[in-house]
Amino acid sequence: MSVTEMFSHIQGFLSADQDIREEIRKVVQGLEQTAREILTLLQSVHQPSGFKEIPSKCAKARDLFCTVKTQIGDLKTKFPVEQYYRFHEHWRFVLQRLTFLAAFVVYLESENLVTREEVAQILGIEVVREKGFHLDIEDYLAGVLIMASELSRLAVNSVTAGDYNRPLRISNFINELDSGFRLLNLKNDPLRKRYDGLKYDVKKIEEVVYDLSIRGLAKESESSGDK
Amino acid sequence: MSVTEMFSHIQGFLSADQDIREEIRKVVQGLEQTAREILTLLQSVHQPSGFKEIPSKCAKARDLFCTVKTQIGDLKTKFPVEQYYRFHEHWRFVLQRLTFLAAFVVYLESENLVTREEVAQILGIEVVREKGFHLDIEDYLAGVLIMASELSRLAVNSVTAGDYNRPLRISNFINELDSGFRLLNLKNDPLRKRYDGLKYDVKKIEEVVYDLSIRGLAKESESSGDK
Amino acid sequence: MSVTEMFSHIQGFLSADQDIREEIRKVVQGLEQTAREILTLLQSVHQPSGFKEIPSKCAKARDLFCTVKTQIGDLKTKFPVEQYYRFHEHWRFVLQRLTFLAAFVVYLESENLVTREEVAQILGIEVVREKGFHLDIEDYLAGVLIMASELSRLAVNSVTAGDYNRPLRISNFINELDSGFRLLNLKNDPLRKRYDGLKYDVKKIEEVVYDLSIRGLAKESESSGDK
Amino acid sequence: MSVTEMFSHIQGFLSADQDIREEIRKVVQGLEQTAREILTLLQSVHQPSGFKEIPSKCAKARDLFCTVKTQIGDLKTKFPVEQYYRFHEHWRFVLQRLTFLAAFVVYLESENLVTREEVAQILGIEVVREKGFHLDIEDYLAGVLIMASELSRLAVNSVTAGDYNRPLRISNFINELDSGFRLLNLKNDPLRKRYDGLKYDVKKIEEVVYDLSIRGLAKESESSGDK
Amino acid sequence: MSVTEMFSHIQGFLSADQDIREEIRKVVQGLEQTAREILTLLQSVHQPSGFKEIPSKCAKARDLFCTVKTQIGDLKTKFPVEQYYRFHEHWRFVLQRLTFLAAFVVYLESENLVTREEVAQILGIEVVREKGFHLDIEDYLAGVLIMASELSRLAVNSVTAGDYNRPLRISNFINELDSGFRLLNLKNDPLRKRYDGLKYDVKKIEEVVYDLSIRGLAKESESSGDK
Amino acid sequence: MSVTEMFSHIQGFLSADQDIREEIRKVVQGLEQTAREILTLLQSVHQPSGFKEIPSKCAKARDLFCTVKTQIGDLKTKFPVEQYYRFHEHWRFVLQRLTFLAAFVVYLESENLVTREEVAQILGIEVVREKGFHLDIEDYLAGVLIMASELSRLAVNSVTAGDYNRPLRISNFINELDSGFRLLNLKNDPLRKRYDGLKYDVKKIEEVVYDLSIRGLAKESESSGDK
Amino acid sequence: DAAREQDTGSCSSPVVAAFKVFQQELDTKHDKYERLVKISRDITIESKRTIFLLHRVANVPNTEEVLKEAELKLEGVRQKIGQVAEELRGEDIHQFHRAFTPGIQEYVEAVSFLHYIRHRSLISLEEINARLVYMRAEGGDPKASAEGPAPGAQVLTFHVTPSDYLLGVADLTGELMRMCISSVGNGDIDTPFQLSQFLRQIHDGFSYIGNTGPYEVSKKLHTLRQSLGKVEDACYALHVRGSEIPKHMLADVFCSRTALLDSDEGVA
Amino acid sequence: DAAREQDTGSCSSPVVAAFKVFQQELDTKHDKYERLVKISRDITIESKRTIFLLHRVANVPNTEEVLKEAELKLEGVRQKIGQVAEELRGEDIHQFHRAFTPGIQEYVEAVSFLHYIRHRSLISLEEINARLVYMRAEGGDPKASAEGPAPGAQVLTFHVTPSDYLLGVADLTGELMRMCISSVGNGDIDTPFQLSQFLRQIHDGFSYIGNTGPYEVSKKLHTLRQSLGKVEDACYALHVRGSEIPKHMLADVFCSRTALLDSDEGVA
Ligand SMILES: [Mn+2]
Ligand SMILES: [Mn+2]
Repeated sequence: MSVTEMFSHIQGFLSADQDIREEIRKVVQGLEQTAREILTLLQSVHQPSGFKEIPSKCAKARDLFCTVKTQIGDLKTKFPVEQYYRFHEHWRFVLQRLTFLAAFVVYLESENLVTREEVAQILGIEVVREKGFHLDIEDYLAGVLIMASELSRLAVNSVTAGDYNRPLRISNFINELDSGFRLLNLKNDPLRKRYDGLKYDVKKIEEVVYDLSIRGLAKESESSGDK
Repeated sequence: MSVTEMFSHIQGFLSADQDIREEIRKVVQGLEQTAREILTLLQSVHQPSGFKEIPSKCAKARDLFCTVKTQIGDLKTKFPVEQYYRFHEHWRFVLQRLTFLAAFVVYLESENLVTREEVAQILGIEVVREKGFHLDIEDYLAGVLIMASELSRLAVNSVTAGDYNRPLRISNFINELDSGFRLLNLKNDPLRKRYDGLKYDVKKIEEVVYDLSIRGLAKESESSGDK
Repeated sequence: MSVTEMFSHIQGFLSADQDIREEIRKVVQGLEQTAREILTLLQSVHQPSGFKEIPSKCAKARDLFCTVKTQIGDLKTKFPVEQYYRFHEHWRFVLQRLTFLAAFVVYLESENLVTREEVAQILGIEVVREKGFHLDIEDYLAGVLIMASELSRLAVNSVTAGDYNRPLRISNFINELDSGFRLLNLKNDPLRKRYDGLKYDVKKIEEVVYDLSIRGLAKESESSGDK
Repeated sequence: MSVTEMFSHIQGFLSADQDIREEIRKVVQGLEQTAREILTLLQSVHQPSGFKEIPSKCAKARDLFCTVKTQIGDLKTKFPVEQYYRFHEHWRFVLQRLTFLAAFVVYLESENLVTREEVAQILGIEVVREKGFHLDIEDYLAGVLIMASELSRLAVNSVTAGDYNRPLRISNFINELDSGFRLLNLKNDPLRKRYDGLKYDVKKIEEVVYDLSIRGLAKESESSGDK
Repeated sequence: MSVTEMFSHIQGFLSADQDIREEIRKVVQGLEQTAREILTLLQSVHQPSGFKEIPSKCAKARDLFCTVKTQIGDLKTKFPVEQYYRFHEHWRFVLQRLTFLAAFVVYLESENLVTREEVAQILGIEVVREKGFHLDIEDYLAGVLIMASELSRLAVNSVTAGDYNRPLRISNFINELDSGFRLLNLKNDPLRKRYDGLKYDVKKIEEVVYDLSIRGLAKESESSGDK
Repeated sequence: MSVTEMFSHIQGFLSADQDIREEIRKVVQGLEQTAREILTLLQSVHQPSGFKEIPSKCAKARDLFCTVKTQIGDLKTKFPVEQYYRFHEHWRFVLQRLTFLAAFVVYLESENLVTREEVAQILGIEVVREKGFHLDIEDYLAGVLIMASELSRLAVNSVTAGDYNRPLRISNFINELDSGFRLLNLKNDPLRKRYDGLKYDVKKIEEVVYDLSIRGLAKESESSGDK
Repeated sequence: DAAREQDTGSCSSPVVAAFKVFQQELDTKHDKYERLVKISRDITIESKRTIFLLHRVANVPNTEEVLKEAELKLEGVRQKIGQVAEELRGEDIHQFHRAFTPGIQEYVEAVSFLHYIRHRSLISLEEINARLVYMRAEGGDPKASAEGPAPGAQVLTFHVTPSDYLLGVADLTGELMRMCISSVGNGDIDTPFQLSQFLRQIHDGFSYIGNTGPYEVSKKLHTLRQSLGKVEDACYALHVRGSEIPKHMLADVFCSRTALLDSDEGVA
Repeated sequence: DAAREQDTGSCSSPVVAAFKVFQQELDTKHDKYERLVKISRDITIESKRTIFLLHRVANVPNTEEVLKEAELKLEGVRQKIGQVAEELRGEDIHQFHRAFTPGIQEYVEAVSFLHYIRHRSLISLEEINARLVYMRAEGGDPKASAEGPAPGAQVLTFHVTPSDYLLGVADLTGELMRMCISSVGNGDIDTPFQLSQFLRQIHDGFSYIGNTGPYEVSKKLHTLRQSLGKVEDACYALHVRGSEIPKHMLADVFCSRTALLDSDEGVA
């Protein structure tokens, strides 16, 4: 094989790679669009009026997750499954956002921490790498941390909306999450930075709970505090 | 044509270009000066004493926008209109500042979001590219985002000045703006970065409203909140 | 018009813009591909064996420039002509490369400096901005400077291939070019930097001529040096 | 004069210059040491306990400024006065730090903005360039901006120390300073960058005042706020 | 004096400074233009045909130096003389170029190293700082080093033009210059870097002389080498 | 020990360190001066007239090395001997230069490669780190490489001076050196870069030998080539 | 390998012979450097994990156990530093400093963090170095014993340089800031004030040193100042919110809340 | 460690239980990454040394012996790459790619250099990969065998990615340039012309790929162009100086000179 042939050969590899990336980018753009729609839907929970509508909003979000499933299904066809990490950067960001949204829906519905299995199931993907297109653990964790920060905002807005109960439940939830994260040894990477942000979320929620406590507004929650 | 002749000819083009840029720079400096004056005028709304003077300050700002109109009129004469994007970088920054100032005046006057048409009219320029010196859509959006951050500051200072009503109205306004921006599919550019700042403004204002709520200071405004 | 309507409207603008850019990018990628093919073709003139094939290689390059013409023709349809500078960065690089290639072909054919008009004609574009998609003067100059550095390499390889005549002709040509550039008052920009490289090319070629002179190899060519 | 003689002569000039720079460096090192001592002294105002000691700390700082005067007096003797700008870079940094420290002391003593004349007098130098070793206007402004950021920290720590009065006074002071700076047409240089930081200081202090206001802690101070 | 008054006052200073810089920039542009013209004039000495015209070219260059004198005369009026180093960066570059050109003319005329006094006289400026607008010693040295590199080029081109005598004289001259520079204790600055380039010029010229020697072409010149 | 005391303590370390460095810098400056003087002395060997004076120049250089010894003796007293590498950067450069000069003198005297032991003895230092202030192996090698490049220059100038014998001896010497260096595994550091330069020196000398060979000028050296 | 060398024509040359020695010397040095880099990476990782472990202190009932586990981990790190010391036996420590400085800085960060949690004070350089003294065991490392029976070979010490100490302490401030924010979140109102006091002292110490220290120290000053700002802000917020309720009520409020939030068990 | 976990009050929480699993998973991954980094460093060093060894080819009488020694060294490197493959067994190679890419690139550089010297041609990616196939020996690495008796576990392959191949080849050009300059110095006049031809082909290949490849490739193009320039200059100089003497004389000159300069024994 001559040098020229060899380079043509390699060039073949490279353009195939670029084509794949182009295809992936397109699907990912669609996913980002859907993610933004789900977010808009869920944003209403921060509005005073939005609190009663949580169940219906969650239901609608669940519907949109079907679109997500279809889109991810499409994404999977774009590249060989065992090369997940070769193209990881392309969908990493949106997968974290979608994990956040799934975790937020699950929290709003049940006040539980979504498991990796549940996220995978909502998004129509796998937990274990060997089984196919999966949810990377660090992306799952990042998504959960985005939710934590959304919850600190929710705690604040709950008070504005007159719901003095929710902040205490959020506080319990976030504290447990914080205990979980403390078990991890993170590298100096974006996830670590996000985790540092969790401390501020915990702090903010603690301040809300404090404000309620000193005003005796947290009392009623004592009875219903065991969620 | 000899090489020498050709290059003399080219030098003619190059110096014409440099002269245009020099002229543009001078006019833009004048614009920046006027923009700073309008800003100084409007800054007083953050002072406790400044709240009553809003109408008069806005009127004065409107006067200064006439100067702006004249200066932009001058700017337009400095280069052929179809080369707008050739020199865009020269006035991009100041046009964003002026859009912010126009948007701020309009908000203070009417608590409405200024439209692109209104900004264009205030600055004496066009909306539609084809019609002449116009306001680029991304510059309009950048200006609006600068205002959002100014409004979060205004919410804080309103409380200091004893106006517990305004923060709630600002909160509604900013939330609407945020929803609007969520409809946009922004590229990874300076505008996107600025937009990422918007969520901090939203959060800040929500915390102000929270502070008012938990202390029962938002009560009265809730009833009159339908402005 | 509500804020939502307004932003939907704006999103319309933004996606139109993004679509245009996407389209442009694709065409430009094709152009880059063709440019690389022309380059590969012309690289063979540096081979000892390649010297005789210059005319045939130039003919083939001319063929490929027809493809270029078609592609640029396609490019022109992607955006309104008066927005040339809005999207300039997308094709600036490839246009400089193509100018270099056109200039190189013309030099190999006739040992003349390609004029801006000729480049424009080879690429199927305009010289005068007002007439349509044109060749920006600074891009023309950049392309010419790239050729200068290719010629200094050619001078070296000509000698290796036993052609002692060509370097002297290249030397005269480059000196003329250098004088031309000295007429220009360049700003402190990328073009200026590239021009600073020209003096190394000049020096390099002078040293080649020196090596030939001192060994009496330039003798015969001197007599026939009036090309 | 032979080449050798000429270069010996030149070497004489060069070593004289290097000796001057060496001497200047040494004195400047001493100045930096004293500046750091003054800073350490004044840092204690951020301690809860440090608030009562402000007068005594300022007095001690004033003592150290006598050392500064002596050191600058020494510095002046190291080079001909008309070559101030030749060696400016050597002391520019420390002079900005000293201006900051002088401004801080003056603020702590009187809550006034130090004038350029006062700084000059405290440091034992001139205001007017023609009269001798002077304080360059941009260095004065830089020093003042460093102080602004120190004051925003002081506002925070004042509250922690239980002094709810001081932040309001700082807020007024900083707002006045901000208006002042808005009168200036700064170039795109380090000073401009520093000035951009001022708006964060302004905002930070406004938020402190807000926190006090909403909790009714600013009440008492408002009545006595006319300092 | 109020803060506002103080800052208005300061703004006065700042704009005066900016005006001065603007004026200086304009004059310096003119100087650069003239310098380029002198360079073009002198470049012809590298052409085979140009060798006989050296005297006439030098005479013409001397004429152009009169224009330089006028322009520098203009430059001097733009700022107070004792602030030379405040604005030094503006003209440093062009002054080094002009020194190079003056040194080159003097070398071509007399094969002597121009003294600082001569350069100063040619440019119509002072040698001694105290007497007025002067030629900084480091700028003089930089100019001389630029000439050294031009001479190594001239040595090469002399051979091409059939003058086997000149390279030997240049070699002696450059060696003397090198010895001179070795007397200097240069700091680690741009000048030092430029000086490091000198040894390449020395080597290059030595190789030219070697080429002549081994071919017996330097014979005749050796006898007449005492110029 | 309080935090303040601890930092004073550390500050003590740091200023002691700075004092040591200051002292070292001064001595090193002296060494550089002497090194430049030795270099100037030895430069004369490149002059046609300088060849006969080699022995006397070497003798004078040896005298100057006594000064070097005294200065290094002084240097040794400035820091604890076991902290050689803490301050290595300060004298690394000059020690390489001095090694070069010592190697050059030894070569000129005996046409042998100076050993590490000899350099150490000439400079009055140790070979083995454990024994005291020593010559780092990489600095020794760097010095030898500087000499190699000086020898390639000497080969060229020998021919100019009519000594056709020396280049062949240099060629043998350099080839042996090259064989030596090929045994080393170097990191990607400055030494590696310098070693890459050796290839060019070898090439240059080879070219000189070739030039002599084809002209039959290398013949006579055959008999005396076994030096 | 040896066979080839025998064959080489020029092997009789003293120059080539000398360069064979140089080859040996250089390779030995590079190999040692490489080994040190690897040990340093291990030290970094283990120290980082210790720091994470220490952050868990606030969340477990039995603080002492975590501290003991951290102590144990650091003992492991010290063994690794012992390996570094072993490699440096008889060498000039500064010659290889760049190879292991990242690891040592991270160790300083970890050990000073543990020390702060235990003693609420800054560990000194001397205290750190005092624990980096190694006695050679009977059946010691054979590589080390091969160096011969030099007197005093039984005791090996490692000295952290003042600048590595400073750099480690500068990084410590980031961990202290994290600890402070966590404390606030856990409802612990004493720790933040203590930490702000302590951080202020360190900050003032670094300002005092200013730019007289190594360049890397000045580079970290900005981050340090930011950390201090975050801690001061946290204390400010604690004070401000505390201002809304009389001091004697505060305790009650906290009592009831502690009962309420089960996982909210602060350090002290 | 286990004891502490038992004690932790919140250990009954499913969240905490889940995070304990995450901790395991993350630590395992980081540990593997770290091991790969270390192997990669070893691969880099040994490959670099092989390259140095190969540059000695020109200076020894028996070329084949050096090549064999280089082959032996690279065999050692391949064993190390085998360790990488072992670590990556069942993993997604791209997940850990950043850990070992520097080593692999250096190996490509070394192996293609050896190949060029032997065959005067460019080794293909397929040829490189063909030699990175590992059969597990009977008493194989226990860690590997612990993975269980998966079918086909006996054969392990490592695939160099096209971009690592390209980056290695880009670096190869630097070594070829060095070899070219050395050849001229050794009086070898054929090798430089061969090399210039070969380098030109590689250069044209890279130009053809242009900026469609990974970013790192385009970054190396400039150095590649410089190397080609140096080689072309060397050939130019050889040609020019050869022009001063009739071709038939050249051989004589070289004969006499070869006798003259004893250590000047070129490859060809
Ligand atoms: Mn840390
Ligand atoms: Mn390499």
